[in-house]
Amino acid sequence: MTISLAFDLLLAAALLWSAWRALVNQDTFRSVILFIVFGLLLTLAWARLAAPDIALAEAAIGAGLTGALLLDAIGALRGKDRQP
Amino acid sequence: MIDPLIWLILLPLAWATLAFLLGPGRGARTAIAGLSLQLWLAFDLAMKIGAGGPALHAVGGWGAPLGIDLAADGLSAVMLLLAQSVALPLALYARAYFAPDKTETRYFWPLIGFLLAGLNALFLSADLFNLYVTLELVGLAAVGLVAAGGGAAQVAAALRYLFAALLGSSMYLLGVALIYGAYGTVSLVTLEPLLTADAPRIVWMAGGLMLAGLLLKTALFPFHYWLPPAHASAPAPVSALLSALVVKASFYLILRLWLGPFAPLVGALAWLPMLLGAGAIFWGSWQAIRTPHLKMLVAWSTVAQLGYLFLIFPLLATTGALQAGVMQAVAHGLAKAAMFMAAGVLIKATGQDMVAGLAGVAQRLPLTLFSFGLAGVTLMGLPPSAGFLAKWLLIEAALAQGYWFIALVALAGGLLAAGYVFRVLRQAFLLAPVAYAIAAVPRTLEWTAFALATASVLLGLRGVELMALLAAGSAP
Amino acid sequence: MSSGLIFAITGVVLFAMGSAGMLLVAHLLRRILAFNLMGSGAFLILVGLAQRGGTPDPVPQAMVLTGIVVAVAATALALALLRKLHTLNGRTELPRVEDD
Amino acid sequence: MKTAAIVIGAAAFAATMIAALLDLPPSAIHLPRLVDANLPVSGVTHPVTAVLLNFRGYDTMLEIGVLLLALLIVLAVGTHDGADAAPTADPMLQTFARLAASLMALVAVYLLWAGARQPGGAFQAGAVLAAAAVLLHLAGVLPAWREPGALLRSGLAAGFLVFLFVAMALLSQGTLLQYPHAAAGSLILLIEFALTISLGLILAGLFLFLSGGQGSDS
Repeated sequence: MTISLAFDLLLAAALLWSAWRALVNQDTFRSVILFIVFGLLLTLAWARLAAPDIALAEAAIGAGLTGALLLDAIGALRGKDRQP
Repeated sequence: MIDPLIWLILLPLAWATLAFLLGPGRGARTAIAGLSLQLWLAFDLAMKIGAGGPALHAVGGWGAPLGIDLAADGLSAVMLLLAQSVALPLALYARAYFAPDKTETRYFWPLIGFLLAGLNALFLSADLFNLYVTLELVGLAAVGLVAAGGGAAQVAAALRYLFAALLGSSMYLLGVALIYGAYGTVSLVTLEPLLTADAPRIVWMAGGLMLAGLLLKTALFPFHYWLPPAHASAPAPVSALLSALVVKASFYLILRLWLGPFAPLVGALAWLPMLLGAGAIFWGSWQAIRTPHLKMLVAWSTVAQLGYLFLIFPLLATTGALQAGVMQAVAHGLAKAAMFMAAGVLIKATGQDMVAGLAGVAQRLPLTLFSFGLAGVTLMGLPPSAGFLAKWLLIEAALAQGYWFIALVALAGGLLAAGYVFRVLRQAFLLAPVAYAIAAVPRTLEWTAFALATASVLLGLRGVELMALLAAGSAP
Repeated sequence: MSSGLIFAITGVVLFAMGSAGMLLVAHLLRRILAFNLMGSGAFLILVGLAQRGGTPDPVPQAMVLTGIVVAVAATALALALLRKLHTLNGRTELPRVEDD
Repeated sequence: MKTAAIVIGAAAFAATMIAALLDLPPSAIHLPRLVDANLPVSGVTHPVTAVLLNFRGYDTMLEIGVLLLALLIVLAVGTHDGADAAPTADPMLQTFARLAASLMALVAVYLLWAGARQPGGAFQAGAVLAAAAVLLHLAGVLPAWREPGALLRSGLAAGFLVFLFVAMALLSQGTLLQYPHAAAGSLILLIEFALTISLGLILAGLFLFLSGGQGSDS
């Protein structure tokens, strides 16, 4: 009981930390990496919530595909970045 | 036996997909055929509701709270009628407006189909989460229509619109999540008896979040910042659709929730939307009077006209107030679609979109200027237009309850509307030589705009029937 | 305290962070991240709050699956517009609103 | 100034809401019981799949519509200015990617099949298929997509169309998406099969069209 509670709290803290870092980081590439880490942590949270279906979807779509889309976009945006 | 309620959702989905399968730029005829059928279905549904009262359809045969219910009452029937009667002439207009094989039209028809399906599904849904999905369907389709084939300014406007829409729907979604947490259901019908004035605090927060999110999506002042660029930079047929119908969808949902499950909570809150509405009327009209661009003027007029919809909230104890609000939604829907269509003709004919550039245009495009003027009559609220009827009902309800200042706001708004409508007309009727070469425009463009403008005026004479339909559904 | 409640509270903080990000962050790519954080927060609240008693509830779980697909659709759309904007004028931020 | 106001506002919002969450009484309606009671007649034995494709199947139908719509807009917005420099990778990597992609296709089939009884189903299977396509693209086996041809368009729309057709066909009995008892299981499997293909194509398309439209135009 206490161990699972501690795990939940730790996971919650890790979720919030990665989300926070993804938002405030000035380097978009690091932001996206942190966001993917956030997605993977979220997968764990769904598993803890007895929602394996969502965990699977989150890993594949939330972290995986969204992450790939974001990274690809960074590649395109970096291609010819102009400072405003 | 054909159930119009379901086919109003399935039909646009079907022709949207078909148009996509046919390939880029195709599908106009399919769309027009589909929309004609939909208009007939909407009339059929209105007749059925007028005769037999509200209709309910339990999707999958499960029924709430396990399944999703579709429900249609007088209010939904009126909104469905409005949506189909604006969409059909607009489709004819759009087909003539877009040059074939332009990039902006490659996926125009499927997008229109999904937008219409989303609107119809929204007007018929009685399930909070299902409503979220329909909101996203409408929102994303609208953003796509603004962005398609555009330049940098248009894409920037679409992005601003997208983020406003997503912020709004996320707030709505959180509200739904909290409601499910509090009551264990998202069905409007099941919620209604459960949600009482001594609801837990979280339910109040849920209501606040949903209201704020939907106000943002309706672009009520001061949440209107995204609307003028989006509605002004989109192609004319898209602007017409957005101003006439899309912003009304979230207004409809506010009204539905306000009168439905959240009725026990909203008592003291009613002045907030009214004050914001008054702010919208003054600020929107003022901006419309100042802006040098024609389509920007029409877009700011939408910001102002949306304000009227929210003047009714403190008055909802009398049935006249609801009638006034719905009448205003219908009148503005028809008139604003016509006005954007006429503006589209003027821009296409003169090749520019400054109000100052319209000098003398009336001699060359009398029908279009006449349509613009007729739509203006409705926006100003002159008799016998539907806009007049809406203002009349509003003022009557306000005076009956002693709120004379609401009546004053409505009257002042009419004068301000005259200010920006006559700005355009005066310029166009100047006996000056036309500054720009007038290009020939297809007759369809002029006549479809004229038809909608005429409808917005003549509807004032048939308002009784519309009010009877609205009343037919209000008793569950 | 059940897992459900812990993650519902986490969801509230995520939603608040995400909405502040939507309003404050100028770079559009990170604004898209903020939108996704808002969504994830709402999903955690939806499932977490419904399961605060400890029993799994398949209804909000199915809703979240729907929500995740809608979120990825919106994200892809936002990225498409952002990339288009960048090809057109090289910017990754929106111009300031001039309320003319 | 504005920043401080928004940050303080967000913090106050979170604090108020957490306080309100902590003293929320149990909900009046307990849907899991209803789901369990109706599970035997739903055609599947996994509760989440039953909700997703039967009890709230209408949501799912509209949601596939949203996804297809997003793809349409990506196509409608897409620029076609960049030359697609097909990424080249060494043959070892390509062989490996092919192998991994075939394995992922197998996983997708398994997920689809398992969905009726345990976690899994069309969404997860479709996502895995899409991931396989993205992998093949990154390894240089599969080029990015441009304007979709008739065949690809049909594939993209198939899942939604099958869903729509089933809905229309069942309307002859009077109710939208009410599966007849005996056929519920097989109808759901049919829809899920079509959905898997389309979801895989659409999700892959979101990546491959974006990538092909604008990606490598340096």
